Amino acid sequence: MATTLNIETLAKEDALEIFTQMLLIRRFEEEAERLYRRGLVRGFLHTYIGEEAIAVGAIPNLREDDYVIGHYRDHGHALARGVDPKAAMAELCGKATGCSGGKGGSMHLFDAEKHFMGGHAIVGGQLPLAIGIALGVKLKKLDSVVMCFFGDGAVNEGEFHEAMNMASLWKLPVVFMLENNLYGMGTDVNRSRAGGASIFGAAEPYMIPAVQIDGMDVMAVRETVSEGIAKVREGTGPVFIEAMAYRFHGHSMADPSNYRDNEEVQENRSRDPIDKFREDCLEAGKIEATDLELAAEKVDLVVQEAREFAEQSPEPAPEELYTHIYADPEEN
Amino acid sequence: MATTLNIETLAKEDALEIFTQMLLIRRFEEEAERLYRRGLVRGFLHTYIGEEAIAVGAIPNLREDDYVIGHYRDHGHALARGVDPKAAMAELCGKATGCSGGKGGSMHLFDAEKHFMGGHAIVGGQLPLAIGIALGVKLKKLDSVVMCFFGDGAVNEGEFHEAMNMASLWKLPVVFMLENNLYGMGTDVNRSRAGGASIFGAAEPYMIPAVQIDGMDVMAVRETVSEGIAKVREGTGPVFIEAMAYRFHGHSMADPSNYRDNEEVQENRSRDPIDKFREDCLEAGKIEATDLELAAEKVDLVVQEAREFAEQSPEPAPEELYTHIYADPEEN
Amino acid sequence: MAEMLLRDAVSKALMEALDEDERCFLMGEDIGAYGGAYAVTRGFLDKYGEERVRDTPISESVFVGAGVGSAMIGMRPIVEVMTINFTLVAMDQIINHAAKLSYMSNGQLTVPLIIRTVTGGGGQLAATHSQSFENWYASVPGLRVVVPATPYDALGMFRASRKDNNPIIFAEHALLYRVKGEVPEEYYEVPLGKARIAKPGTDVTLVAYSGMVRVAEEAAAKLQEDNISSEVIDLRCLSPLDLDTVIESVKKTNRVAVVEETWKTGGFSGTIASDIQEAVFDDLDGPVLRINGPDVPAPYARNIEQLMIPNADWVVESVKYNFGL
Amino acid sequence: MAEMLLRDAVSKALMEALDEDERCFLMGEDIGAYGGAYAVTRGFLDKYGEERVRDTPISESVFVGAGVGSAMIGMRPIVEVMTINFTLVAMDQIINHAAKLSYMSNGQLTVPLIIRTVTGGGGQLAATHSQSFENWYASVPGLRVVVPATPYDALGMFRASRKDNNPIIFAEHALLYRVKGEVPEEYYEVPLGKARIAKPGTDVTLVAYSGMVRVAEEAAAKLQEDNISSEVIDLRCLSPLDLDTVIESVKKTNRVAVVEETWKTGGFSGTIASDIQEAVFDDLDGPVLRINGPDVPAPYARNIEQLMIPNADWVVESVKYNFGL
Ligand SMILES: Cc1ncc(C[n+]2csc(CCOP(=O)(O)OP(=O)(O)O)c2C)c(N)n1
Ligand SMILES: Cc1ncc(C[n+]2csc(CCOP(=O)(O)OP(=O)(O)O)c2C)c(N)n1
Ligand SMILES: [Mg+2]
Ligand SMILES: [Mg+2]
Repeated sequence: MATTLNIETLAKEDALEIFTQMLLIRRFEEEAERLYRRGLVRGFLHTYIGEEAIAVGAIPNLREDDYVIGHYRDHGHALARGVDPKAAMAELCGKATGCSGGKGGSMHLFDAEKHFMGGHAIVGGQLPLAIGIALGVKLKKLDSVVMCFFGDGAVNEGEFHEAMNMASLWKLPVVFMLENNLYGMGTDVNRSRAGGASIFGAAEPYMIPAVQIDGMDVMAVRETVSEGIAKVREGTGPVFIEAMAYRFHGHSMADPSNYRDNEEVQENRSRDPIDKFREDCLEAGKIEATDLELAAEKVDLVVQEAREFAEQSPEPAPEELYTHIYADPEEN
Repeated sequence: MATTLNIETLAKEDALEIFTQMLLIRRFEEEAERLYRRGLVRGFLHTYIGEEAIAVGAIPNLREDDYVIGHYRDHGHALARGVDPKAAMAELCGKATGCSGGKGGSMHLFDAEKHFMGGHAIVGGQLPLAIGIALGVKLKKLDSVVMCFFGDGAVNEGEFHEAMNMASLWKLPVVFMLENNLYGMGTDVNRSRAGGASIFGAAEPYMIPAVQIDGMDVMAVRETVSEGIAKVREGTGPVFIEAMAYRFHGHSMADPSNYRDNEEVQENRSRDPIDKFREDCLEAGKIEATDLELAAEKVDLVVQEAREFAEQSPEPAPEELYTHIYADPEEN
Repeated sequence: MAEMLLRDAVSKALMEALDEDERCFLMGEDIGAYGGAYAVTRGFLDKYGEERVRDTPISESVFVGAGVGSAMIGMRPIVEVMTINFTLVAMDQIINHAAKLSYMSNGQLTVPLIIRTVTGGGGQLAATHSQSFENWYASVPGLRVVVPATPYDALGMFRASRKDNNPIIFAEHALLYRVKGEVPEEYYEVPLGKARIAKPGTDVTLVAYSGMVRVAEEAAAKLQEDNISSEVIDLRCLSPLDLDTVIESVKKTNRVAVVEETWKTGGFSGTIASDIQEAVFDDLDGPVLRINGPDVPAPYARNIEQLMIPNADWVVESVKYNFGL
Repeated sequence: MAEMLLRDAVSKALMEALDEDERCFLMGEDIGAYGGAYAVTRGFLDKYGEERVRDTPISESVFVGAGVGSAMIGMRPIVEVMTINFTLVAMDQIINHAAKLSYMSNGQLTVPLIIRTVTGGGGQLAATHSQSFENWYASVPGLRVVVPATPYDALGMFRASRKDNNPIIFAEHALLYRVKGEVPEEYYEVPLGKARIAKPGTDVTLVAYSGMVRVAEEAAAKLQEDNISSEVIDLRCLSPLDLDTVIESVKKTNRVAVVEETWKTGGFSGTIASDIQEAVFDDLDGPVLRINGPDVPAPYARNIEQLMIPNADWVVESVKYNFGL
């Protein structure tokens, strides 16, 4: 209901934008999966399919001078932050035009200009970095906010604990965005966490305000996160938001996917965040079906262009192997 | 009051034993400080002076087949576990007769036979080991208990979090004994922990039963810990006990001790756990002053013997540098 | 004699451990329900149950430490760290605890722990996921480092590792899992610390381990086309290190190159090369060569990633050029 | 020209950083209220306040990572890890994050971070507290490793480090803090990657760094008594490594020994020795010597601890014996 209410107050352009962004992420990744099967994308590829409502509900609430950082399941975060789909797709294909010059790949997307501070592939490793960015913001006396994404599995790394403590102790401007998709690879959160599947209560001993939301409901995410950001921007310290989600596909393309039963997967797929939002919008009379079709066509075009761009882009020149290991001396 | 009541039901020999053990630790360490000043003990020397009631209240509740493991502030734990004062003092002096053959020093006392699994000098490092010992106990289907000591500073290491989670998740027989002496080196716990000086609440998200006690009251420690051990022995998982304490001396002999004000130190010294227990005993008519004097004389003798033994013992032979780097092959 | 994938040889070794020794158990991320990130433990959970095939939280430090702790009281844990890159978050437990306890306790404690992990690059996993730290671990007194290159050795050295009483880093190269090799049906062991002459030869010695053994063998075949006879030595273990076999070979060939995947600077090739020239300087016709990956983080893009992994042509050229062959 | 303790030279360098650059701040355990475990930052908290002299919880991983993160957005953090032994719990942040971000982002990000830490043994702190991992860090592309041996260099290289834009391990040897040396009052810098000829000589080259420079100098003095003239080279940095200066020297002396405190197996001496013999094999009168600590964990007892730290007599004997001098 909160959702429907919200949709009613939403501007039509905003609704379309939300729909478009979620669909873009979905189609982008479906294309990436095809490219993976064709051997153009390699290494590990982790898709965000099923979790799009989190990135799209959360990230557009940020200002340009805010920061986003997350883990290797980063296509959704990158695209929602405005990273060029062409550059992202080229990165997945290991091309020189990629947003990390072809050096990072799917797990390590970067766009410093967009303040997209990376996908990071060591579980939990982005948390200390987020603390540091927030500390830098604070020392510079800015009012930027750092949004840090991480998974339920990452909660069990020691760095989670250290980061929560420090963020709170030093009142750092961090929005901890936990994407709880109930599994870390093949491990059910109930088999990895003493406290069970619901995690946000873990924030309490650190005195960090925490809340749990339905991460498949983009409007719920949008509302909660925008409140969270506002609170953090006041300078009183971090907030913790647990978005409950489910990834529809395997952990990565290499996943044998034999640890979840089909019923569970189907049940969750039936709550597809994009379908849900589409239906809510139509029901609320917010958008016409034709608007949505038009938007979908545009998305297809963007993805097609991204693919073509990626395919046609050159590989990194051999000498690129040796560039940017160290910073250019002039930059000080 | 609980204390006084308790003392009344205590057998006289037990009271004498408790007093003797606490005093032994005190006098042992005072002697160690003298030896340090004389240059016989070197490296880092961390004394337990002021915290004796914790080790003495806690450890004697254990059975022989239980395990004790802790950090570098380990003389109290070792002696309360029955490690020979001679061997301990010889270790502090780097002698071949030391309980670690002179290789470990003050921070790394070991006595495997007594199931004293070591002082460990990397902050937090003993926590995973304790988990492992407890896991081994469980897999062997024994009902031993592992008592693990650590400080308030160690709580901020990631390993604390990982260990708490795993102990609870796997229902491991661990008694987490937090010695909260309010400082990690020179850092006030309030400046290192978002949750403030009182820590036991941190156990809640892990679903570990936790309690806070006055670590300067040996009877309180004894009572709570013996209950905790009984609970853990049932096989339902760990317990967490926070013993509030204060170290009377510096963090180590190298401590400039300029971060605590004198009033605070004096205030805490006035609650000396040994004095308190002595007075309570006398008040309850449990022991005569002459008993205590006799006990003190015995303690002095033991410490003197330990010192003489340490002084007279030989250094490790040069070839000892190369022994026990690897296990003897036969041991499998 | 059956042909077997290296992956299957490791699986077999693990099953033997669980079947034969009740003190053994496995512990690691996704080794159970998921079946192992590299499918080595597929089916194990069903067969051996949750007590002995323990899926852990993503908490490397505590589960490695838990391995150490259980070993301290006589269990024989086999811990899997999904890749060697992730051992960095457990490094303190490995270096400051597992490796030190026997010494610091003056032999009162031992740590019979096997840490299995996956090493190496070449899979387009980029800089954080393509490293090899066996050389670092091999420098730590108290640890053993086992680096099999064949299915035969993987099984044989795992058996020997189980009989050892020390903490062992057992590093399996990701790209070797699908390599096939002969594995006898009858029981055998491969002792730790005995290098293997993978191919005898007379003109030049190529020393390698893990993924680079195949590269050296391939190079040897190519060199043979030019009538250059190489002796290929597979070190098998970095600790204990069998220098004698290397030295014997060099005395005969008078020329030697060490081939290693990881960065040249700080590589183990430096230790081996230095050891060789110290031992048999006067037998050398020229400097000991080190053929290592260059000092760069691994990039994702295939074309440039390939430039950082030593290959046969590279070895051939380097050997010919430097030794004037 | 004033005499100054190395400790005071570092203090001075840190004060300059805080005075001159508002992007600089210090962060670490007990650097504030306690005054620094080695008293380097005594008085800093009062002078600069809590914002810029930040006592941290005992959470090495997050405060090192916080240094990295703040550097990513243009701060110039100076992080202290109390000793290099404790960097093991922060190693992932150093190796997989600090060192990789520039490369993986293709230069979009830089990490101008100085990690100060205390290295070395000899203080009877036993196996967990007496290690030196500079060699490991020096092998990681993306990191710099600075290892001053004198007060002059500590100040001069710290100044240069502040101008560098890369993550730097700045390792101060615990036993050098009380060493005195000349430090000019006028401003100077010591560039990173330029070795220093600590003493010129003609018969043998002794290469050393950090705590071992004094040992090499002492050995040189003793060798001189027997009319053996040694050239002592202080590497100053392990990364970037100034091999040229070493090579030039060896071309002249034809004999060289590398003196290093840490374990011989896997030591950086292996890299240097191998580099030398590869570069100037024909100029060598004999093998490149490595004089390292033996492969043992550090014991506590003084008498045996001393046996594991290379000293001047040991260097003298080894040089005479091996080079027949
Ligand atoms: C330190 C570390 N350990 C293990 C891994 C391997 N790994 C990659 S993703 C992953 C699961 C993470 O799960 P979660 O945090 O829930 O994120 P999700 O993939 O579900 O989004 C694991 C174990 C890693 N990359 N880093
Ligand atoms: C990983 C690590 N970091 C830092 C240190 C240095 N250090 C030794 S003791 C100590 C303080 C620990 O405080 P606490 O846990 O409260 O124990 P206490 O000394 O008060 O008993 C520190 C920072 C260390 N030994 N290991
Ligand atoms: Mg997850
Ligand atoms: Mg404390």
